Parts: sequence; C-alpha cells; structure tokens
Amino acid sequence: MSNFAYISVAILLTLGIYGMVLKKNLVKKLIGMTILQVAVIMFFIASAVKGGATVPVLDERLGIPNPIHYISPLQHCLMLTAIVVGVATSGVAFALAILIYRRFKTLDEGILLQRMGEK
Amino acid sequence: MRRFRRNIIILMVSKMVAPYIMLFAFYVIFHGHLSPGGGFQGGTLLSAAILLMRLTAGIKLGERQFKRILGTPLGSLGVLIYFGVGFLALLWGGEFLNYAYLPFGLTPEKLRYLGILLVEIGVGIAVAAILVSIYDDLLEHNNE
Amino acid sequence: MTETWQVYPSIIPLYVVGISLLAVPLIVLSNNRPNLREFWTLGASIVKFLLVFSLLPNLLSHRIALFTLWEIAPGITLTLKADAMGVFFALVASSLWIATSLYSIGYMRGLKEHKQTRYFASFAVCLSATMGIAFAANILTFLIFYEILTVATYPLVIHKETKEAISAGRKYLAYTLSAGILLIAATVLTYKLTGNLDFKAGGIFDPTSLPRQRAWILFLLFLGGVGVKAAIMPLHSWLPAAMIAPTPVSALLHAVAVVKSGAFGVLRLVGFIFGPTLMHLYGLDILLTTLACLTIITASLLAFRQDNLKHRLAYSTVGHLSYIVLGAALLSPAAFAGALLHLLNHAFLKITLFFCAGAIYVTMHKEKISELKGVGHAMPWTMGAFTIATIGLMGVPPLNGFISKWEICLGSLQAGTVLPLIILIISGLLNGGYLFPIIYKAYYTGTPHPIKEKEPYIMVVPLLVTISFAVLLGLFPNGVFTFFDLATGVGKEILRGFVR
Amino acid sequence: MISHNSPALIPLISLGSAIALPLIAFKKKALAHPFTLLVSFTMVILSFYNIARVWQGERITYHFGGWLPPVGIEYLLDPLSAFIACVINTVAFFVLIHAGGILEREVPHRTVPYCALILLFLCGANGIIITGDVFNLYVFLEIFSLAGYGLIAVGERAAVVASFRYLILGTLGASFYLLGVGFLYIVTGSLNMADLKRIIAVIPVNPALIAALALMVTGMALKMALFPLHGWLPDAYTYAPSTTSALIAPIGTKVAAYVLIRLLFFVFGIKITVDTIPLLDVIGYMAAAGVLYGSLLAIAQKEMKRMLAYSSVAQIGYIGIGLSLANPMGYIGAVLHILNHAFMKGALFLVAGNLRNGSGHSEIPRFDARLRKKYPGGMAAFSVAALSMIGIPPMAGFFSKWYLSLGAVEKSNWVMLAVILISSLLNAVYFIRIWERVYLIKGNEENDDTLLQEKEPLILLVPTLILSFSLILLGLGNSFLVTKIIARIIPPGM
Repeated sequence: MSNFAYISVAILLTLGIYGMVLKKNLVKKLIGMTILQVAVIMFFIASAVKGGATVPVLDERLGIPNPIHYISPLQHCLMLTAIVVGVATSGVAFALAILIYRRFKTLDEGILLQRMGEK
Repeated sequence: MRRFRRNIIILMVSKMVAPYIMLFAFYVIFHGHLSPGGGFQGGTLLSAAILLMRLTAGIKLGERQFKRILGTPLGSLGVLIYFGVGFLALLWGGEFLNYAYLPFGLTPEKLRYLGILLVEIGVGIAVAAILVSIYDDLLEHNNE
Repeated sequence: MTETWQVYPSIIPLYVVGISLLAVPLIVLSNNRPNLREFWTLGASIVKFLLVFSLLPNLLSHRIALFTLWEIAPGITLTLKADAMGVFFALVASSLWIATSLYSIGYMRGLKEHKQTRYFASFAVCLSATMGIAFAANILTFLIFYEILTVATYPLVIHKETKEAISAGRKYLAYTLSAGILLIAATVLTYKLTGNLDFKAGGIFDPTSLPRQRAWILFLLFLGGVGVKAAIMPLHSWLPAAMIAPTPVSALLHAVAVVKSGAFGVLRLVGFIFGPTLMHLYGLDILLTTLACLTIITASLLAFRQDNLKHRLAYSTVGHLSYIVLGAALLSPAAFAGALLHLLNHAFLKITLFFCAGAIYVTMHKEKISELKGVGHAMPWTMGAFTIATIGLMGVPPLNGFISKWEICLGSLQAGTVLPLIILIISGLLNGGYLFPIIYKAYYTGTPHPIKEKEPYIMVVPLLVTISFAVLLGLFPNGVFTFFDLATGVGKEILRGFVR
Repeated sequence: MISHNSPALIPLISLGSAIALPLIAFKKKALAHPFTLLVSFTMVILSFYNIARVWQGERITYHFGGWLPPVGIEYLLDPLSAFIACVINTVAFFVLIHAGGILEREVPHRTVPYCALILLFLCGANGIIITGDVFNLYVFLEIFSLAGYGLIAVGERAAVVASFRYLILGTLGASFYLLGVGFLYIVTGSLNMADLKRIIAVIPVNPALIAALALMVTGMALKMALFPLHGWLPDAYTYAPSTTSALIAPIGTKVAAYVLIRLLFFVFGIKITVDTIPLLDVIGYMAAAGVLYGSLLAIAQKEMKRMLAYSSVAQIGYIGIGLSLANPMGYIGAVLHILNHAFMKGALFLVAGNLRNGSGHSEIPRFDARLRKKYPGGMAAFSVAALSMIGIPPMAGFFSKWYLSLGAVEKSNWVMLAVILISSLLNAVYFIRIWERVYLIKGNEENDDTLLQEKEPLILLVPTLILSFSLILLGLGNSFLVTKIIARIIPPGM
C-alpha cells in the first residue's frame, strides 16, 4: 500500500505527457502540462512522507524533540518553489495561448500550422 | 465572449468575504517566520481577495481598489525589498541573504527574525501584485 | 655528403610569409589608385624574393633558419623552418611571383578586368600561403597554410563571375575541401600514432608501430589530401575546369603555386612523413609509381583532345606534376633530386607557356588552338618563347627540362626499374605531339595577320625573362641559385641509410 | 566584499537590475537599453575577474545565506564554470550592443520589458552555470527558460506559436529534470553536487540512480535540442527577433550542454555513465545523427535564419559527440566548441539581423550582389564566421574539430571521425550557396526598393565584426585557452 502514492504519480505523469504531446488543442496541452507538474510535486511530497511522523516544528511545548519523528521538510520547501515556478510557467503559457488565439483565431494545432504557413 | 454582468448576490457576498480573506492574508504573511505560511501563501491569498472583487464587481470597480498600472511596479518593488534585504547583508560583509549581517544593530538571532519578516513582506507584495497583473494582462483587449 | 644541419632561430621565414599578407590591407586600401596598388604588389613580391634569397647563403653553409611562433594546439607549435626543400620551393614561387605580378598588370589592364583589387589581394594571400607551405615545419602548420591556399584561390578561380566560372569554382572547392578533410583525418591519425607532427627527413613513423593495413589507409588519406592539388589522376579534373580563371592565375597558381604545393606535399609525404624505408616495406612506392605513370600517359593523351589552349596546357600540367610524383615514388637520390628539379624547371617552362597563351588572348582575343592561324607572325616574341618552352617541356637537351628528366631516369635505373624510364621517354614524345601542332598552326598555316595590335611589352618582358631563365637553368643548372646542389642534397639526405 | 561575493554577484546583479529596470525606465523608456548594456558590461568585467581568480588556482565556493553545504545552496567557481560564464557574458554583451540599433525596430513598444527579460535570461544562464546545487539549478533553468519564451514570443507573427511549442517541450524537459532530481534525492539524500558526487561514488548502482540519470539527461537533451528532441528549435530561432536569436542561439543551448557536462562527468562520474550503462554512446550516436541531419536540412532551407537554426542543431551535435567520447580530447573539443560556436553563431545571427534590418528579409534566393555592395562589412563578417564554421584553419572552428577528431581517433571511433569531417563539407555547401549569391549573382535593378538603408549603422556593424573577427584570434590562441583553462579541469576518471 505504501506504493499507492507512487503508482498514482506514475498514472498522473502518463496522463500529463499524453495530454502535452498528443492533444491537438493548445489549452488541453496546457492542462496536460499542469497535470505533469502536479505529478512531479506529488512525487516529491510522497517521498517525504514517513509513517506516524508529524510536522517538523522544533518546539519544546509540542514535546517532540527528536527529529526522527518529523517528516522531511526539505521536499516541501522545494515544492513550494516548484509550485511558484509552475504558476509562472502557466501564466506565460496562458498568455501565449491567448495571443495565439487572437492572432490566428484558433487553438487547434492542425489549423494553426495551416494558418502559420499562410501568413 | 460573454459580456460581464453584475450579480448583486455574488457582489454582496464577496464584498463581505474579501476583507476577511485579506486579513487572513496579512496574518499569513506576518506570521510566515513563526508558523507555516509566509509570503507566497499570504501573497496568493491577498491577490485572491483582490481578484475576487475584480471578478464580481468588474474591472472598473476593481480598479478603484487596486489600479492596474500598479501591478508591475509593485511587483518589482516587492522583489526589490526581498533583494534589497539580501543585498544589504551582502554589502555589510555577509553572504547574500545572510540576515545575521543586517545593519540594524540587533543580536544575530533577532536579525534573522527581522530579515525573514522583511523578506516575507517583500515576497507577499510581489506575489500579490504579480498575480493580479497576470489576471489583468490576460483580460486585456488589445486587438492586434 | 653526411653533414649535419645546424638550426638557428631567425625571423626571416616569418617575414617571408608575412610580407604579402602585410601587402593585402595596403592593396585593399589603395583600391582607387591602381598605380599605387600595383606598386604594393610588385614591392611585396620583390621584397619577398629578396628575403627568401637571403636565406640561401646560410642554407648553403648547412644552417637552417627556424622560427617558432607559438603553440597552436597543445604539443604542436606553429613553426616555420627554411630547410633546403622549403627554400627551393620558396625560391621558385617567389621569383615567379615577380614575373607574374608584372604580367598581371599588363593582362588585367589590357583586358580592363573588373575587381582588380580583389584579384591582387587574393593573389598576395595565395603567395603567403604558398610560402607557409614551403616553410611549414610540421604537418599541422602545413595543413593550415594548405587550407588557406584553398580558400584564397577560390576568388581567383571565379574571377569572371560567369556561370561557368561559378560551376568551376564549385568543382574546385568540392575537390580541394574534400582533400583538406582527408588531410585533417590523416594528420589526426598521425598525431595519435606518433604524438609528433614534425617533418623529419627519412620519415617520422616507426615501422614497428605501423602495421601494413594501417599504413596503407594512412598513406591513402594523405595522398588523397595532397594528391588533389598535385592533380594525380583520378583527382585531377578540377584543374582543367579551373582554367576559367584569368591567365596569370592559371600561370602562377595552376602551374606553379597551388599545384606545386600539392606536388611539394607529395614530396614531403614521401620523404619526410613516411620515409623511403616504410614506403618500400609496404609497397607504397609501387602504388605511387603506378599512379604517376598512369597519370603521365593518360594526361598526355587527353591533352590531344583539347582545343582550348589553356585546357591543353592544363592537361600537360597534370602530366608533368606526375613527373614530380614519380620522382618521389622511385625512392632513389637521383630521382628525388630530379623531382625537385622538375618542380623548378616545369614551373619556368609552364609559366612561360601560360604567359604566351595570355598574351595571345589579350592581343588577339583567341583562346582556341584552331583559331591560332598565323599568330606566329603577328606575335614573334611570344611564339618564339612558346616554341622554346615546348622544346624544353619535351626534355630536349640544352634546355632545363632535360636535366630533371635525366635525373629521374637515372633514379629509375638506380631503383632498378626500367618502366618509368620508358614512360618518361614516351611522355616526352607525346608532349611534342600535342604542343607542336600549335606551333605549326601559328607559323605555317594561314596568311600572316596584318598586325593590328603590337605585343604589349609589359607582358612580353616577363615571358622572355622566364624563358631565358629556363634556358639558363638548362645550361648552368647550378649557376642559378645553386638549385642543382640543393636538390641533390635533399635527395641524398632523405635517402640516407635507405637500403632497398 | 567583491572578492568574497564575486561568484554570486553576476546572477544577483542581473536579477536585481532586471527587477529594477521597470522602475528605472518607468518614466523614460529610452533608459532601458543603456542600463541593460551597463549591467551586461559589469557582468563581463565580473566574469573576467572571476576567471582571473580561478586562473591563480583558486576554487571558489560561495555559500548562500551563510549556510554551509550540503544544507545550504553552494555556488561554485571552477575553471569550467568560470570559463563558460565568461563566454556567455561576453557574447551577450556584444549582442546587446548590437541590440541598441535594432531594438526600436523589432520590438517597438516593448523595449523595457524586453530588456528586463534579457537581464532575467542572463541571470538564469549565469545562475545555471555557477550553481552547485541541482535543485537551485532547476530554479535558474526555469528563470532562464521563462525569459526565453518571452523573448521569442515578441518576434514575428508566428513567433507566439514557436514560443508556445518551445514552452511545452521546455516544461516537459524541466519536469523530467525535476523528476530526476527527486529520484536522486531519494537515493542519496543530498542536492549538493559535490556531496552527490561523493555519495554516488560509494553507493552501489541501483535502478533509481539510473532512472535519475536518464530523466535528468533526457530533460537536458530537450533543452539542449539534441537531435531527436530538437523540434522546438528551428521555429523558435526563425521567428524570434534578431536580438533574441543572436542571444539564444549562442547561449541557450550551450547552457544546457554545460549542465549535461556537469551532470555526466562531475556528478555521476564516468563510472556510471560509461561503464554501467551505455548512456554516452546513446548520446554520441544521437548527436552524430543530429550533425548529419542538421547539416542536410540546413542545405535545404531557403531562409537564412532557419538555415542557421538547423546548423545549430548540427553544431550542438558536435558538443554531444565530444561528450560521448569521454576522453580528454573529446571533452576539450566539446568545451572549446561551446566557446567557438557561441561566437560563430552569434556573429552569423547578427549578420542575419543586419540583413533583415537593412533589406527587410533574409531569404537566400533573394540575395544578390547588391547586398555585398551595400553591406561590405556585414558580408565580411559573414564570410569569416562561415569559414570558421566550415573549419578552415586557422579559424576557431577548425580547432574544435581538431580536438574532437583527436578524441574520436583516440577512442578508435571511426564513425564519429567520419561524421565530424563530412559535416564540415556539408557546412561548406550551405555557406558557399550564400557566398555565390552574395558575391556573384548580379542583382536585377528593377526591384531596388528591397534595400531600404544605404549603409549599415556602426552600432550594428561593429559588434558583428568584433564577434566574427575574434574567431581568428580564438583560433590562433586556442592552445592558450585549452592548456590554461579547459585542460585544468578534466573530469576525473578520463
């Protein structure tokens, strides 16, 4: 059962890549991209999980002075950054998608290629 | 595209909710160095409050709350606060972001405390402003 | 002659290479003042010749000038070394550059050619590269100048800017750039095998470290590299195509500098990279001899078919270049000396022939042999020189062509084979066969032309100078710059200790 | 202060000024470009300062925020990173000078954000080069890429599509890389490169480690546009503004190549990349195929920038080949080619930019002798850079081929040797095509209106000439660079 998280990550990854590579619609590609990013984030977080451990706050009052009982905080920090990066990427991507729609009046890749050639 | 239509119920509800979101956002930002939370989360909440008003009241009213043109400069300012704190430490002999070297005449512990707070504020402002300006830019209608 | 050579540092080799490069910006800058521009060209050529000449006394007292610029790649320096063979080639090329410069001025102005600045500038770069090839002390230096020569010749080949010129240029680049690549591959392999790229009389390879198969591959790579410029068949076809270039270019570059660089490369390859021992051990000399013999005969036969005068001369050049290759391949002191001497003698003779062709073209605007009726009467000096040069090329005694041929034949006997000797004799006859009809046509057919234009002196003087040098070289082979001693010295040095 | 912080200063300065730029140029838009140039100049000075320090044998580390590795983020200056940083900042500086003359025309109303993006782009590139932490590298990689997407998107009409495609593939690559970092962290528990190297050397090779390596290399190969993964590159280079092309072509892919070098040789080590799995062989043959494919397609192109883009695919292949040889000569060739190609491609894209600026197009079939008459300087720069691309000695390009060939011979890899040499012939074909047009085809005088400007302005000409003519110097002085800098840090185990 401990592999459950990783299996779902694998499924999400596949879904994401499928969406990014094979979907014709640009927005669907972006959805795939977001799924991919989420999968990676989940992968990191899943690797930080430890059975029965808790939030890593070193406080006398909480009574857990031993770091063994903490989950690994590093992955969370990293993923915080990764989320920010993901947001930025999505922002740029959507801006581009909107620009593409305004210029070419379509988001379908096939039609887009056709219209790119026309000029 | 569908045109924007104001809905009084949604408007009233969000008018009541938005200040509390903002309040919570400030709480998250200012407690970032003490408890889970911080600039990113707080900034996002702050921008959520602003965006809620923009969504429900429309861009015209929304701009009374937060001017569109302010987005980029405020974003820059926020990052500059963060960057400036880091650079200040660098200038005063430490490494970049080594808060213990900040020139505020406190003990290193207090300085770290203060430094992180300043950074969180900067990040909060930046994130909020940038997220709002992303929204604004996406909405922008310049027909090319 | 087993004297040891003494090496002394001297900057003169660098000056020799650099002087014409220095002239390039001056030539380009005086674009609008033709007289000044031509002054730079002439000046550079004369200074260059004097510089080369100044190396000679030291060389004769067995002192070699050496100049190391800097390390161009780790472990390999950019070094110029004026050894006997290098000075020999440099003397030939630089002395002929003076004549060609003079001649070029007459030719280019006579035809009112366009883009003369580009022409003279490229010419100067070519000469620099040729000097670099002559003085290169290691394979990488040689390669660098070899490639520079390739590129610098291109603007001259396409000078006319017509469709044919462009396609000839393409052909030229296709051949020579491919050759350059083979040469790079060969150089890299050599470096890997020996860790040393310096030319050394007698070869740089140790036979034990180079098995037969690898030696063959390496030799073929090298031969492909230098053989294209030396126009060994079947790599020759760029040379007739390149005859589209202006005649002075054909004269100096495609009879002397460029093709002789290839032949010089073959000499370096045989004498200084592989060495006679290795060549003989693996039967490489037989390969080279066969190729050379085939080329000599085939080229002479093909020359018969050419109606264009310059093309006929080009095929003749192909044949004569293989004399040099043959001389190198025979692996005997006399033959090697003969090869070097032929490099010199053929240069003077062929440049005269090309000068004549150019003079005819400028004066009468004719380049087909079938149109040359009566030219002999219109242009007595030119055709006179042409006739003497033809006799020289055939190898008839008092002229210089005889000496080199004699040496090669002697070498052939030293090497214990007769076939090359027979080939050379047949080739001499074939030479007469395809060149005499021109003379016949010029003198004995058609009515004497009413002389419209006189032979331009600025063109006739150089060709008379070159032909008289050819005669002098025949009469006193050692009298002019001790060419003969130099050549025999080199031959002996390379084959010292070689036992068949 | 400067000596203590010099490794971090380059990315920090560019980051800070990228942020400050919108404020500084808020009122006066014309300030944007001079300011950018000034910053870029400072970066050049700093990178030369760094390389001078490294020269004296220092191996400079910098600990972000005072946290020591492996906990904190470490910046590392060794001869390799100092060298690459130097190359990138120098090329960027010249391209930015050039941008002064072309920016107003190509990105009329967006100079301020455009300049800010350039600075961010440089910040990302320098950060990638200098960081010693695999996750920090990811962050810089994304800064770098995001700025790149923006820089491309402001180009021609179709540039947005090209940029979008680049974004999709770039994000895919970055995600792969991040996933690899995850695996690596799970296996080793560290993110610091030096620490990772130490740990990887002692732990037994396991599938997770191999997966990490494969994922990271795939991600970087995507960013680097290694042959089968190059799909985004031609469009992106073609439709981008000239300044962007001239920046991204020399810098963008090289940075990814640098990361590949770091990962393969300095983090994972030869033991794994060569002995355990044939990863380098795979890279090598992909690269070799890319060299031939790129060169052949470059011959087929009618648009100069697109031709140069395909040529870039080929040239990246050279770097891949050099890496795959895994011996000192191949490595030297690869690193040297990063430098040489940066200068060559920089110069060539600047020429393409000049042509577009002057005549409004860069379509090869429309070239003729008028171009040479109008732009003698630009064409001279083009010729020199093209000769170098073909590999005529003593130009710089010859020597990267020289070292690569030596490496191939050393490994007795004849296929690679043949590919390297044949490709220079192919290069010759597509450059000679242009020469023939520019120098030999007479222009028809009727549609003379294609030439808008009489002469190329100095601000466009000078950087182009400097970049291309320095190729001769780089070629003549390559031994100095190789022995003094590149060979100083041959990866361990070669």
